[in-house]
Amino acid sequence: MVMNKNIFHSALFMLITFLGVAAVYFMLHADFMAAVQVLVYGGAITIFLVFGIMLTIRGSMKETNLFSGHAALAGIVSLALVVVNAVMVISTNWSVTGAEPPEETVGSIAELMLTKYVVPFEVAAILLLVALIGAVIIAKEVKKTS
Amino acid sequence: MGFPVLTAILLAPIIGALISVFIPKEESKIIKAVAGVTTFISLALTIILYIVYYTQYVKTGIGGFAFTEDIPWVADLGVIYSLGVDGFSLPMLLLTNIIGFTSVFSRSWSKEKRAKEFYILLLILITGVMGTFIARDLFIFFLFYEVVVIPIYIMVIIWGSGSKTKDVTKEYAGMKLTIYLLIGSAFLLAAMIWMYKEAAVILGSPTFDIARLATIDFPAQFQIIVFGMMAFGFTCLLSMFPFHSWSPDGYAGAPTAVSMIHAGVLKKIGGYGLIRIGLFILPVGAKFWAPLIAIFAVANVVYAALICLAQKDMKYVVGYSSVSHMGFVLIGVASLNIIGLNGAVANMFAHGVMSALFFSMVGYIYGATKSRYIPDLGGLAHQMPVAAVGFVVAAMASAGLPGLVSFVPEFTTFVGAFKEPSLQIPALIALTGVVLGAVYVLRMVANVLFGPRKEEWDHVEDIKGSYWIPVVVLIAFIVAFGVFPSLLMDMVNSGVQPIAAKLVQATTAAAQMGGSI
Amino acid sequence: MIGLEHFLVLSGTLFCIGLFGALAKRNAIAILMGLELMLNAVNINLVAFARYVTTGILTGHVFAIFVIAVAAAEVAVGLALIVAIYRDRISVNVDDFDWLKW
Amino acid sequence: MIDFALHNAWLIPLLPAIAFVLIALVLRPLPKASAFVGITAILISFVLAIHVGLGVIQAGDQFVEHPLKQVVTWFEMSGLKIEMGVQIDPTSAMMLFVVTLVALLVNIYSLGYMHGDPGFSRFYAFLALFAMSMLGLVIAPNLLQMFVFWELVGLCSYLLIGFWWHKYSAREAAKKAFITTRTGDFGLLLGILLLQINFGTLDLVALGEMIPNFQQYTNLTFGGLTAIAAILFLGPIGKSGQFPLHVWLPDAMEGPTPVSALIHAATMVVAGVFLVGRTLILFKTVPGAMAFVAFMGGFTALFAATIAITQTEMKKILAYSTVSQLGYMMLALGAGSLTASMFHLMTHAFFKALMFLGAGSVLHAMHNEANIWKYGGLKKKMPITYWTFLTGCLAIAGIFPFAGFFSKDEILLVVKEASHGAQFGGLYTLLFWMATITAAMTAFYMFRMFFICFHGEPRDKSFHPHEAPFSMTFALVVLSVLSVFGGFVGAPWVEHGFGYYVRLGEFHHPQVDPVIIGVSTILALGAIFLAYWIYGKKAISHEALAQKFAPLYKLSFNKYYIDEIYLWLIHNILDGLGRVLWWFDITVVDGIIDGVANTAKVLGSVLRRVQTGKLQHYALVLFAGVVVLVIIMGFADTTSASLSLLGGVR
Repeated sequence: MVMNKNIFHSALFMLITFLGVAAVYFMLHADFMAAVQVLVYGGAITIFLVFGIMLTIRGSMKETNLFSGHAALAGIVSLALVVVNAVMVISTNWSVTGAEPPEETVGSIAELMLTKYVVPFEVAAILLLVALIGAVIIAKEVKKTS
Repeated sequence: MGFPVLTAILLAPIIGALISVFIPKEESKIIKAVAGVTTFISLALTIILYIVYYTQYVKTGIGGFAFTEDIPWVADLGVIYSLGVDGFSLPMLLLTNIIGFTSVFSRSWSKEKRAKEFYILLLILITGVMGTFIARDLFIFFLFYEVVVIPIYIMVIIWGSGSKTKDVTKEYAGMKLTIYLLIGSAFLLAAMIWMYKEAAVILGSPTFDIARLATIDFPAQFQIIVFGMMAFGFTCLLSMFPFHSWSPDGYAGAPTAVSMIHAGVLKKIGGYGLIRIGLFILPVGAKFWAPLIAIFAVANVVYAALICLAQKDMKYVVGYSSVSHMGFVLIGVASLNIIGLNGAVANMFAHGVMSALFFSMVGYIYGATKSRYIPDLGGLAHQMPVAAVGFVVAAMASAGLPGLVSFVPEFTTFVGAFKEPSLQIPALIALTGVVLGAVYVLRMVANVLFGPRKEEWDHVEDIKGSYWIPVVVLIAFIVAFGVFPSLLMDMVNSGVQPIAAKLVQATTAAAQMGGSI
Repeated sequence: MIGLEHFLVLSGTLFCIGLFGALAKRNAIAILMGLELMLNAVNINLVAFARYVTTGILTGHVFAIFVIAVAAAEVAVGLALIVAIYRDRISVNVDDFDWLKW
Repeated sequence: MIDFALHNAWLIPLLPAIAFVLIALVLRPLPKASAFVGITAILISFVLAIHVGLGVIQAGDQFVEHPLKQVVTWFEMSGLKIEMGVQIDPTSAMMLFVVTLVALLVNIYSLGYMHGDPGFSRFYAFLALFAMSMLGLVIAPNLLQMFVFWELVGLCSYLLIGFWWHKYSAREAAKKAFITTRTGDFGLLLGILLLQINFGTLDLVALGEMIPNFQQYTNLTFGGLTAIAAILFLGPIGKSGQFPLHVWLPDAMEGPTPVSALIHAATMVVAGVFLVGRTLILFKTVPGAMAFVAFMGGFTALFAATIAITQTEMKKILAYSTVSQLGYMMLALGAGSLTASMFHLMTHAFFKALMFLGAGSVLHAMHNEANIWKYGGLKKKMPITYWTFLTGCLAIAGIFPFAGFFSKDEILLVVKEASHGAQFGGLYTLLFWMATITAAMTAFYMFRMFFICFHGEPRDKSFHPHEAPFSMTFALVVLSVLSVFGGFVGAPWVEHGFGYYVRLGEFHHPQVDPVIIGVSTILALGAIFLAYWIYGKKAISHEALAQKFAPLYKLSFNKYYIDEIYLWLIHNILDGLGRVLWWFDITVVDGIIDGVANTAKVLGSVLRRVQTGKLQHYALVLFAGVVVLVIIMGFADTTSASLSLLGGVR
């Protein structure tokens, strides 16, 4: 995805990645998470991004997603981070419980969200609202005042 | 414990600032009145404290800290919101409040614009300075000290002014002043933290309490290094040669009120810290550095006084003269005996009141004529006789005239200095500053106030209205403490006694150790 | 058997891919995409820990959901910004933007 | 009453102080009330002072050794205790009398002289302040109090010389006076400090007991004490206008004439003499310092007299005459005689104040025309001034039986006695002859002025001089009477005269030395006759004389160019040093500071290139930093346990 030079293709590849992540959630017995992932990322965010692409890029989609001059450096740093991370993850002795995961998660999540995390939940709602309004205001055409 | 009077004194200006926030900025008169009233409350409370302490603690010989307030603040670090006054900090507190109150009514011709912000910053500044003098906790001391720096910078670069005789802009002056203060405080901070760390190891629990720190006998080597850092920080603030050059520029650039506060009290934080923290906690270090301080002090006195002779800008004359006067303070400090220290502390007070009056009058004349260039002025006593009286009193106090506040402190300082055989030659040289001081001050007085009438200044008005307040209040204090010096000296003596005792004790201990420092 | 380590390495790798995209791309939208990938990687981490370390306690899931919510908000604001900048500069190329320099 | 006055002598300086405060704060807009308050205060002080004097006389010589002292602590700390108070002994009682008397007369005189001046109230305020300071000085029981009031009289002198501050010359003269005396005060303060350090006290009585046996109390050497005395003497040199710091006194004549009479003739300038008198025991202990004082005095007396001969302004002549007479008093002290010095101080106060006030009367009549060559024939127009002035001139010339005769002869006598002493005998012999010559010169220049002013025909017809009002002539007459009879208190035939009270050590009855009397009288009469010959009868042209001795005349007329030398020194050396140091401050001290700042600036301008302003660069560096930190913490350093990611969960 990141290597592609056509930004639209990149966006499509990203959708696939998101769906892949959803699959990972299934593997982790997180069915609700998988559903949210598909809905939010696979649906909303991808659409958003495509919208953004459509709004900003006119004409040919070729050569729209190029690397900048410091791509090599970025590559080295990223790769180094992969390696470091992998080494650490592997060399760490994780205290894994052997227990089986619960079959159904939606209920528990709902309970947590509306009891223990109700304040963050509401704050997140407000955040979304604020973000929405903010986005509208920022993106709105600025009237030129003489 | 009763009524937390020190906190009340501290809070009064802050409340004034808060009230001012809600007053429309067009109402500059009301804002000024609020600032005046709140600083007056502080002043009145301080005077009451002074009298109570004088009668109940000084005269009875009890001494020590009184009106203390201790509220643990950051318990893990050992930081305590710990206030208190003794015979040393009370004169300084009084000084701050006298000058704070009068500076509200000072005149600087640029102050009228943005009066609201000006007074708010001024009130914050006053609070910060007061806090440093009544803090008994090193951390609180430093905190208040940092509070002071920022308003000063803003006030200089917004309401300041450039000079005609030296190519200096107010931005340069403000920047120089601020950077100097910050460099000094950086060294202080480092010294403070190091000391704190050492003390935590020795005591077993962390503390910033000055009195507790003073009970520790730090190793000599440590004392020498830390005192050196501390002395650098504090003497920067005290404008010791060769770290003085911010002071004349800064005063020349600053608006009148800031010059008054800065020359009057802010500088004194340097001397205060040097004695209360440096000498008290690190006597052996002080012993080590005292000769060097003495030499620089002499340079201060004579060098700055000679430079004064060459000045044509009123504020530079007063600025350099304050550098010169700080030399007397430093000599007193360097003498390290009780008489010299008394002299140094009293000198700080005396110079504060006197230079505040001086700057107030210079600022008034500058505000009225829009000029501080001495050759432009002349014969101003025709147009402004009251200002002339104030100016002459300030000049005479600056020249150390007996009967005014600065004579007894200077005399005491020199008695203390001459007591130390090693200081006799420096003190002798510094004594010439007394003559030079008279020369430059009288020259300025003659050239600004006296002589034939100049038509071009016929439009200026004499002091009237609230501008009377600085003249009356400051002259009253200058004369009162000059005629009855024991009001000041007894107080100072009771405050300095423990510090001097500590010095003596450290010296004898060092002598018993074989005199090897 | 797929264990915790595998998921962690996977998420780490995904994070670094996203990072690479965010660091190396010129197109602002591509950078935004990279950021999304990084957030996804974090979510995987959270869920994986919820599965293996604190089995039965779904705090990790809740957290991930919050992350998703914030990510959605972020994308919305980010895109709005990009559109606004684009209107101003007719460019989405971050090499053209050096406003962090005064 | 006498008892009350003796025990409440502190009222004497306090009353003028109250008057000062009242006038300054309340009565300033009311000139009449100001004058009334000022005069009343000093009048009461005068009455008290007389009673103090009577009390001292009644007590016989009891107060000579054991002065009556009342002190309060001014401030104290461990190792330093300074008191303020009153010390009554014959010397201070005499000074109290002289000061209050002259001050009272000058206050009355000023009613007429300053009439209509816009600063009338201010003038009375300053006079009151001065009276307070001077009285505080003479009753001081210790040196610091003396110094305090010493400085305050200096301040008053400054304020009153510069009373007409709108005049350029007055403002400069005031400044010069203050700074010059300040230069001397440097020495005085230093001397006081050294005494305090070495003896631990500044109390005059205590010092008087300790100093003769100073080796017991201090580890001072003989030379050390001599040095202290010499340094201390710098103060009197400045205050009493001794060479080389005499330059301010003639310029001080810029002040109103009553001020010149009060401050610069009768009282303040003698403060230096008084101070040396008070500390005479110190000088007596070290003969070297004593000889120094005597020499400075004798030299100044002669030196100033040579200048006075050629001056053309009445007040300038009187000023130089004052310098010369002060030199006389110093000489007497240097010869070891408090009595002679104080006696001359007193008579001098009478006749010199008289002459100044007479000069003021003339100036008043001549609308402040200062040049005596414009005067002439004033005898007819101003008879009272004329006759009173004549008594003053005769007194200063030392003609029997005027006051100056007794005091001057006593000085000559003690100097002659000193020349028989073991040490410095030759010096005192020289000084004796110098003093004798000075006496003759004094008679000459006084009568020169006298004849030019009052005799002959009016030279400038545009003036219409008239006699002064009563308030002024009253003072003249009183002082004139004192100038005539004031000397009798110390006359040799009085059993317990002046010297019985005012003395240091044993009482020596004044002797009559016919040789000295004869020589001095003959010389004085001869000088008067010469003056008459030249200026009264004009038998010899004074212009021809000036031509003949042109170089000497010029040297004397230009006051030996000392003012010019000082000006040159101040403008070139002192100011030059100031300018050089300022340059140093701006370029070097500031330069280093600015250099440091500029280094930071240059470094910054290099380092700012790192700040590309591009977010990606920053993020790149950030993550590179993360990698590096993780490697360091996680792999290199295993000791920092809490931060080590590797050991984290274990």
